Amino acid sequence: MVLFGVSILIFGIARLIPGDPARIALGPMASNEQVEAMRDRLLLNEPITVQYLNFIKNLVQGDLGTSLYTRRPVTEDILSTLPATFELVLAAALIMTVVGVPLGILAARYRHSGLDIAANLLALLGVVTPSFVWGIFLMLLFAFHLDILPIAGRLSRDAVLPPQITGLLLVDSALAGMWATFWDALRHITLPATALAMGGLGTAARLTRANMSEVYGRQYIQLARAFGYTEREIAYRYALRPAMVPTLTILGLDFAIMLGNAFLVEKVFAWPGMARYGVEVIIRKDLNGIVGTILVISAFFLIINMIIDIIVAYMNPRILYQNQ
Amino acid sequence: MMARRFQSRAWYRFSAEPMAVLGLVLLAAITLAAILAPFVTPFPEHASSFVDFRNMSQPPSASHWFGTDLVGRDVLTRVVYGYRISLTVGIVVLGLAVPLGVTLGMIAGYAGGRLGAVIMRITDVFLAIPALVLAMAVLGVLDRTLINGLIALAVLWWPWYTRMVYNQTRAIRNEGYVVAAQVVGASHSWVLFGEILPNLVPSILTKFTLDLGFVILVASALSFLGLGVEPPTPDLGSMVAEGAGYLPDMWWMPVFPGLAILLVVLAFNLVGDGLRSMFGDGM
Amino acid sequence: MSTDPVFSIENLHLRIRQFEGEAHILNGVNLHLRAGERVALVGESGCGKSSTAMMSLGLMEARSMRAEGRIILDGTDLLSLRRRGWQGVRGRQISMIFQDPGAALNPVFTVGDQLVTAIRRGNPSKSRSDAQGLATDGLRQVHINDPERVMSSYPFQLSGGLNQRVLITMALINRPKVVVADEPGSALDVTVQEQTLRLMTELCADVDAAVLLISHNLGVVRRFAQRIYVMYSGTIVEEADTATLFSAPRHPYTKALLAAVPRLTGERLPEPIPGRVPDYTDPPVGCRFRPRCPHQRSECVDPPFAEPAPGHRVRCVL
Amino acid sequence: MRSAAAAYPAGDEVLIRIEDLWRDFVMRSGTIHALAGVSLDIRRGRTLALVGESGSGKTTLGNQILGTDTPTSGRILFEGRDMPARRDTQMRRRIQVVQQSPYTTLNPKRTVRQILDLPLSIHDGGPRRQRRERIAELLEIVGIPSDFMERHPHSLSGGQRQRVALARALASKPDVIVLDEPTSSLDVSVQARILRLLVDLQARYGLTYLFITHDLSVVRNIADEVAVLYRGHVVEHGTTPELFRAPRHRYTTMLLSSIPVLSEEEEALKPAWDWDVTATAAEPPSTGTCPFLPRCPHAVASCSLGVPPRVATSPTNWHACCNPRPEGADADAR
Amino acid sequence: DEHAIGEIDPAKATDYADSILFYNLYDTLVIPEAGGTEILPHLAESWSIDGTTYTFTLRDDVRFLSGEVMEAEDVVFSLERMIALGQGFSSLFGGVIESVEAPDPQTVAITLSGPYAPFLGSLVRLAVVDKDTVMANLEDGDYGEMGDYGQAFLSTTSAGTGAYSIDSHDPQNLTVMAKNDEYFLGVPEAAPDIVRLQYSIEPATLRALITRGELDIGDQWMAPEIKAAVAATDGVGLGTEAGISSFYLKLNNQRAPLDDVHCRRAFAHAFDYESILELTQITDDIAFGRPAHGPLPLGLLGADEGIPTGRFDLDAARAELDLCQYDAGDFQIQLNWVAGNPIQERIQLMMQLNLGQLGFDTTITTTPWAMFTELASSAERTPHVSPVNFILTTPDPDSMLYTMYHSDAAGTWASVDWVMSDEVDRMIEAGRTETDPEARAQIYRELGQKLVEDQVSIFAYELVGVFPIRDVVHVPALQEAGQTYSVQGMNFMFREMQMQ
Ligand SMILES: Nc1ncnc2c1ncn2[C@@H]1O[C@H](COP(=O)(O)OP(=O)(O)OP(=O)(O)O)[C@@H](O)[C@H]1O
Ligand SMILES: Nc1ncnc2c1ncn2[C@@H]1O[C@H](COP(=O)(O)OP(=O)(O)OP(=O)(O)O)[C@@H](O)[C@H]1O
Ligand SMILES: [Mg+2]
Ligand SMILES: [Mg+2]
Repeated sequence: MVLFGVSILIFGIARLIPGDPARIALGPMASNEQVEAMRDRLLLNEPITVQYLNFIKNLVQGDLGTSLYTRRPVTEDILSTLPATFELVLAAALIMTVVGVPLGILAARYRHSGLDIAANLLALLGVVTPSFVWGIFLMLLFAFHLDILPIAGRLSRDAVLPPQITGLLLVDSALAGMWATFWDALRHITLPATALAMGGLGTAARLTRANMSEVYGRQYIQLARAFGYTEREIAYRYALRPAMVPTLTILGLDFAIMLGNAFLVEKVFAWPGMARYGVEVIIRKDLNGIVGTILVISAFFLIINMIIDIIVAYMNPRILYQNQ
Repeated sequence: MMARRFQSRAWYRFSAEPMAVLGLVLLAAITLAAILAPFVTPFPEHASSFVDFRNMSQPPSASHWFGTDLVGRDVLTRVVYGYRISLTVGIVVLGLAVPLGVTLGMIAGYAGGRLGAVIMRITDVFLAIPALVLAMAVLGVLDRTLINGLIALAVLWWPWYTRMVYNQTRAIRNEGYVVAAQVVGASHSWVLFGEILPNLVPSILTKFTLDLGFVILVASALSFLGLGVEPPTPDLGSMVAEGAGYLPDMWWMPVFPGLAILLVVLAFNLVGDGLRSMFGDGM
Repeated sequence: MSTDPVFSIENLHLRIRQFEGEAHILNGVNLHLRAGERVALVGESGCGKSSTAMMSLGLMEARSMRAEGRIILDGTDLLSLRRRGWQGVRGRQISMIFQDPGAALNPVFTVGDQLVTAIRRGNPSKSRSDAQGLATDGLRQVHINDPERVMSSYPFQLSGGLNQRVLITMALINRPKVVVADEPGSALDVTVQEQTLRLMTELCADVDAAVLLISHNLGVVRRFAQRIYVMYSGTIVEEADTATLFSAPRHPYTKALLAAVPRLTGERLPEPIPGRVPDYTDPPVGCRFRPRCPHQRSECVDPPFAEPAPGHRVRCVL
Repeated sequence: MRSAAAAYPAGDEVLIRIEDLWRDFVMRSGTIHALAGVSLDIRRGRTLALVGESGSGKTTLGNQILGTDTPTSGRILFEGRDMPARRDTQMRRRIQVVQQSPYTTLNPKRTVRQILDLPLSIHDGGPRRQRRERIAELLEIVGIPSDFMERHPHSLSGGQRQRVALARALASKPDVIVLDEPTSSLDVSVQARILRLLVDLQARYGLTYLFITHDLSVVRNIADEVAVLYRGHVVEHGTTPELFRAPRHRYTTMLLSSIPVLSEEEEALKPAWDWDVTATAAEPPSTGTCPFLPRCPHAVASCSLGVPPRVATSPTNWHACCNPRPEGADADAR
Repeated sequence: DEHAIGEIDPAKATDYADSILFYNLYDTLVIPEAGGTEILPHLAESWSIDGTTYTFTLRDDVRFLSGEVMEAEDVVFSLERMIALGQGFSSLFGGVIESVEAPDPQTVAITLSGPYAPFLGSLVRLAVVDKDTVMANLEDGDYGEMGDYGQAFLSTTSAGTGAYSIDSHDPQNLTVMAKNDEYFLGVPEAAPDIVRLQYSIEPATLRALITRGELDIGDQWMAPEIKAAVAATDGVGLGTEAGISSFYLKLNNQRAPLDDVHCRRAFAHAFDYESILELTQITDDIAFGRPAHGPLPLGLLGADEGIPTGRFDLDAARAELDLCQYDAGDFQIQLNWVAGNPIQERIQLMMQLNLGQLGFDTTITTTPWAMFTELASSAERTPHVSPVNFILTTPDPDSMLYTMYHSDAAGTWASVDWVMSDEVDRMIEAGRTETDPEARAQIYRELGQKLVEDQVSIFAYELVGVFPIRDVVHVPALQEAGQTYSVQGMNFMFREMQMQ
C-alpha cells in the first residue's frame, strides 16, 4: 500500500526530471531521428498516465524496464549490486545492535557514572558525525596509518569467489567452508560497516538508555526491587524487554537513514553496491533506473520495518493480543 | 516575578547539564565566527574566487592552520565561511519544512477521520523513502543550485514534523483545556493555534534544534555526493568529498571540514538535549 | 502491647537537594509495627507518606539525598545496608503492595512469570514447578477461582481488581514479616477497594505479617487499621489506636482533617482547613502546622510528644 | 441545606431532558455501548449527581450534554427544544464544564487572564477594559487573589486551578455546569473548600449542576438527586435522602455499603452487603440482560430475560432491578 | 560524480574504457601505425581504392572464438549491424556508405556515396563480429528478423577475433578478460594471461591500490598530486600518451558576449597558459600538458607548429574588450566544469579570478558528464565556457575537426563552441573530399589558422595522457618513444604489453 504510494511519488519525480533521457541514453553521437525513435520506444511521447500504467503493468511482472545507463534490465542491474549493499547494511545493523544496545543498557544501569558519560559521549559522536567522515577517519587510521585493514572493495583481488548462494560473501563463503575468503571478506567489510553503523549505534545507545531510564522510573521496577531482584536481573531481564519495544520501533526508522548513508559509505570505500548505480542513474536521468532503485530501497526498508514490527509484537504482548 | 522565576528555573535545569552549556558556547562561537567571518578569518578573500597555484596543497602551518587546498586557498578560512552556508541551509530548510509539517500534522491530528488519514498516508509514503535517497531524487529533478538543494531538503523534512505533531496533537486533542475551549465555543482555528500549538512549541523547538544539526549533516552528505552548492562557495560537505580524493597525502583537506561538520552538529545536539531536559518531556 | 516491635523507624530525617534549595521532606519520623499488627499512616497528599514507605524498602531514589535516623527490621538497621544486604531483606522479610496495580506489574511478562520469579527470588532453592504450584495456591488464597488462566495472562488482560489481588499475593507469598501497602486499591473503584481491604485483613492474619497501610483516606484507615499514625508535613503529629483517634483526637490537625471529610449523615458540608501545606524547603520552625492552626500560640515552637493516654501520643502543646 | 427538600415541588422545571440516549463506540474488539438507553431529567437550579464506577459512561454522558460528542441515537432536549448536533454559540454559552484533572484543565501555556478572557471574548464580554474588570470579578467570586491574573497554571495549586476552571465556566454566565469529578484529585481539605464554593455559587446564580463523581459521601452532601449508572444503564434514580436511606437496586446497595466512613453513626446508615470476595474472570458483555447480572449475588431467573424495566417506588424515585433489596431491610444494616 | 561503465558491444563503444575493451576483444580491417598516422593492414590483407569503391581482401587465417573462420559475410554483417543500431561511432559510416558487398568470402567491397578521405581511418572503429554466433543468439527486438541484433548477447560476452575474450563482465565494476591463445597474430608469452579492467574507482582508492600493488595501471584522470604521489612510490612509474588529444576551453560562439570575436579574444588572453602548464607538471620531466598550437595536436595530419601558442596578457585582454560591442558588467558568465575533473575546476577558478579582473561577473557550475552532454544540445543552454578534452577516436584529423566545428555536428559535447560558420563548414568538407594527403594537410593548416584567428575556443594545451604504471608491466605504447597509437584505447592492447 505504502509501496504503491511510493511508486507514484517516485514515478512522478522521475518523469519531472528535465532533459531528454533518450538523448542521454543514445550517447553524444546520436542524431535527432535516432532520439525521436528512442522516445517513441520509451513511450516518452505518451501522456504520463499511460506511461505510469504501462510501468505498473511491467512492474507486476517483475520488469522494471531497461536501464539507459547500463543498457541492461534494471532488475538485473539491481540484483547485481543489491547483495553488496544488503551485506553492508546488515553488517552495520548487526554492529549497531550488538554494540549500541548493550552500551545503552550499561549507561542506564550506571546512570551518572563515568561509564555513562563515556558511553554517552561515544553515542553522541556516533550520531553527530556524518558517516562519510567516519569513513574517512577510520580509513585514515586503520587502513592508511596502521595499515591493518584493507582500504576498499569487498574482496582482495586474488581471493577465491565463493559459489553464489545468497550473494552475501560472508554467508556464502561460510556456507562453502571457504574460510580464507570469509576472513578476507570480513576484513574488507569491517571498516565500511563500522562507519555506517556509528550513527545508528549512537542512536541505539541513546534510545536504549533513554527508554531504559524511563522504564526504570516505572513502578514495576520498584516492585522488582522491592522483591529483591538484583540490579543485573532488572537490567537484562526485567527492564530490557519493555524498553526495547519503543527502541526497536525507532531503530526501524533509523534503518532508512542507514540505507541512505550506505550511499556515502559505499562511495568512500569503493564498495560495489547500489550507491554508485543510484547516483549515476539520477545524474543520467535514467528513469527506469531511478524508479527501480528507489522502489527497491523503499521496499527493502519497508520489509525490514515489517520484520521489526513482528519482533516488536512478540516483545510486546499487548500488540500481539490486540491484533488477534 | 513568577515568569522570572520560571525562566531561572528553566535555566537552572538547562545549566544543570554541563554538556548543554558547552553546546551553547560552541554554538555561539560558531555562529559568531560565521557572521564575523570577514573579520575573523585570516584570508577572507579565499572564500570567493581565488587561486594561488604557488601556494597550493600546503600542509597545516603557522600561517595556514588547516593547510591549503588544491588551488592554494586557506582551508581554515573556507571552513569558517562554510559554516555560513551550513547555518543558512539549516535555518532555511527548517524554516520551510517546519511550518508546513506542523500545520499538516496539527490538521491531521485534530481533524482525524478521513482527512487525517489521507495526510498521514502521504506522510508515510514520504517516510518510506530513505531521506537521502529522496533528496537525491528531488535534486535529480531540479537544477543543482543552492535554492533547489534547500527545497529538496525541505521536501524530505516536513513529514517528520507532521508525524510528531500528529501524535502529539492527538494526545492533546482530548486534554481538558482543549475540550474546555470547545465547550466555551472557540473556533477550530483558535483551538489549533491558540490552545494546541503553544503546547507543541517545546517539542518542536527541541526537535528543531536537533534537526538543525541533522539538516547540516544531510546537506553535507548531499554535497559529498556531488549534489551540493557550486564552487567557489565554500561548502563543508564538498570540501570533505574533494579532499577524500587526496587521502592520505593531503589529509588536512577532508579532515578539518569533516571535524567542522561534526562540531556544529554536536553543538546543536548538545543544546537540543539540554532543551529536552529543560522542557522535561520524554518525546 | 508488650511485644517488641518487629519493625521500627526511629527519628528518620530525609533531605533532598532541589532547585529551590534543600527540601527537608521527613522531619524526625518515629513509628513502629508489632508482629501481625495492622497499622496505618494517614495524611494529606505530599506529607511524606510514600517517602516513608520508600525509605523503609530502600527504594527512595533521588540524585542528592541525605537520610538520618534508623529503620530497624528484626534488629538490623536497614539504613546501613548496602545493595547486597537489601536483596536478602526485600521480598523475604519486608515487601510492598503498590497503589496502581496496572503500573506495578511488568506489561511484557505473564503474571505467572512474575509471581514465580518473585517466589524464587525469596527462596532460590525452590524449583520452577514448585514455585508455580505455590503461586497457584497463593492466587487461590486471594479467591481467584481460575488461577491457571490468571497465571498465563498478561497484566493488561486482567481487570484492575484481579491485578490488585495478584500484587497482594506477590507481597505475601514469601511470608514476610512486614508489608508496606501504599494506598492499595485507591486507584480502583470503591467496591474493589473494599474487597482489597478485606482480603488484606484476612491474609495478613494468615501469614502473621505486620502491615503498614498508607492512605490519605481516613475512612479506609479506620476500616483497616488497629493503630494509626497521623502525618503532617514530614512529621508524625499524632499516634493512637483507631477507636481513640476517631473518638478523641487531640491534635488540631487530626481534628481538622476529620472535619474536612464529608459525612454520610449529610447534615452539613465538610469544614475546610485554612491555609496551605507548607513548603518543604522553608518549613515553619517547630510545629509545621502552626500557621494553619486555630490554636497557635508561642509555645508551639518545637512541641514535645505528649502522651495523654497509654499508646496515644500527640505532638502538640495542647 | 436546600437538599433537605425530600421531594421536589410539583412543576419544578425540567431544564434538560435526556431521552433514550445511546452512544456506541465501535472498536476492533467489538462495539461498546458506553450509553445504553439513558433517560434522565435535569431540573433547573438543582444538582443531579451521576455516580457509578469507572467506565460506566459518566463522562460520556456529560460529553453528550456538552455537545463535545454526538450520540448514536436518542434525543437531548434543552428547555423542551431539541439540541442540534452542532451547537451554536448561544447554546455553548449556556452549558459549561469543570473537569476532573486540575492538571490538564488549564492550558499550561496561557496565563490565568488569557484563560478567562477566551469565553469572554467569544461571548461578547465587551471591550478589553471591561473584560479585564470582569476577569477580576470572576477571580474574586471563586476566591483567587486578583494578582494571580498574570500567572501560569503551573504556579497554582490543584485547588486553585479548579477554581480558575470554575471561573472560566462561570464567565459565560451559563445555566448548566457539568462537573466531572471536580474534586476527586484534591485533598479532603481542599475538596471541602471547593464543595462549599459550588454550593455557594449555585445559590447565588441559580446554577444547575450535573455532578459526576464516584464519591458517595460527597453526593450525600451536595446533590438533590442521584442517578446511578452501571455500564451505560441508569439502574436507579431518585432524590438523595431517599436513595441513601433505602437503596433498592442491588448495585446501588453494593456501592453504598462500600463507602469508607468515619463513625459508627455513619456505619449504621450503610446498607448491608454480603461481600463475596471471590473474584470472577473478566465479565462477559451482557446485552439483553440486566447489566449487573454477572456480578449480582441476588440474581433471579427474570434477570436474564431482558434489561429490567423501571420500577417507580415513589413519585421521585425508581430503579431497574428484578430482585430489589426489600424496602424494610435497613434494620439489617450493621 | 561521474563513473564510466564498460560497454563491450563494439557497435556501442564510445569512451576510453569501451575502446580498450574494443581493441582487445575485437579486431578491425585496418590499424593505424604506431607513432604515426599511416593506415596499415590488419584483418584486411590489402585493399584497393577505385573512386568511391574500396575493395578489401581479407586474411584467410583468422578465426573467431567460436572457431569459425572470419569471412566477408561477417564484415558485411558487422557494418550493417553498426549502422542499424545507430549507436557508438555509427555516424562515421551512417551517411557515407552506399553499399557493402561480399562477392566472395575473402573480398569485401564498400561503395561510398561520394569521395570521403577519412574513410580508411574510420575503419579502425569497425569491429568484425562473428555473424553465425550472433545470429544463433538473437533475442526478440525491434529489428525485424534480426531480432535485437544480438544486443543482449553481445552485452554479456564477446564474439570476435580478439587477442582476449570475456571471462566475466559487470559493466559497473569489473571486466575480466583471458588470453585467446588462438589469436591469429599469436599472443606473446609475456602478455598478461588475465586482464582485469576495473571501472570507476575513487582516486584515493586507486592510489592506494596501485601503491599496494593491487592494481598495475591507473587511469589518466587522477589528479596530478596523486599521480605525483604514486609515481614517487617504489615500483611505480608513469607512462605517457602524447599527440592524440587536446584540451580546450570552449567558448560558446552563439551566446553574448562571446558572439563577438573581441570578447572571445579577451577571454583567451585571460587564460594563464604558463601557470596552467606549470600546474600540469607531475614530475620534473613529465607533464600532462604541453603547449598547444591551434586545434590539432602536433603529429596529426595538418597540425601546424607555426600557429603560436596563446598568451596570457590582461592588458591585451582589456584592449580587446574595448573593441568588443558589449560591456563586461552586463553579463553573468557561466563557467562550467565536468564533475570529477579536478583540473577543470582549478582552471575555472583561475578563469573566474582573471575574468573578474576584466570586470566580468562569473558563476562556476559543476555538471556531471551526462548532464553536460544534455546541455550541449542547445546553444542557449550551453555554458559560456566549457572545458573539453578531445581524444582522437580515429587517426584522421577529420574525426576531430568535423565533430567539433562542423555545423552539421553541432549539439554534442564536442561542439560546445557552436561555431556555425559556413566558411569553416566549407573548409572541413573540402578536407573530407580531398584525397591527396598534402593538399588535405594544407587545408587543415588554413582551417587551424582561421579557428585561431576567430578564437573559437581557448586552445589551452595539448593533453598528454599520463598513466601510473607499475614496474611489473611494460607498456611499449606508453613507455617507449614513437610507439603511441593515435586512437583512444588502442594503447591498451594488452597483447603488446609485457609482464616482467
Ligand atoms: N525523589 C524526590 N525528589 C524530590 N522531592 C521528592 C522526591 N520524592 C518525594 N519528594 C517530595 O517529598 C514530598 C513528600 O512526598 P510523598 O510522595 O512522600 O508524599 P505522600 O504523602 O505520599 O503524598 P501522596 O498522597 O500524594 O502520595 C513531596 O513534596 C514530594 O514532592
Ligand atoms: N473515545 C472513545 N473511544 C472508545 N471507547 C470509549 C471512548 N470514550 C469512552 N469509551 C468507553 O466508554 C465507556 C465509558 O467511558 P467513560 O469515560 O464515559 O466512563 P466514566 O464513567 O467517565 O469513567 P471514569 O470514572 O473512569 O472517568 C468505557 O468503557 C470507555 O472505554
Ligand atoms: Mg504517596
Ligand atoms: Mg470519566
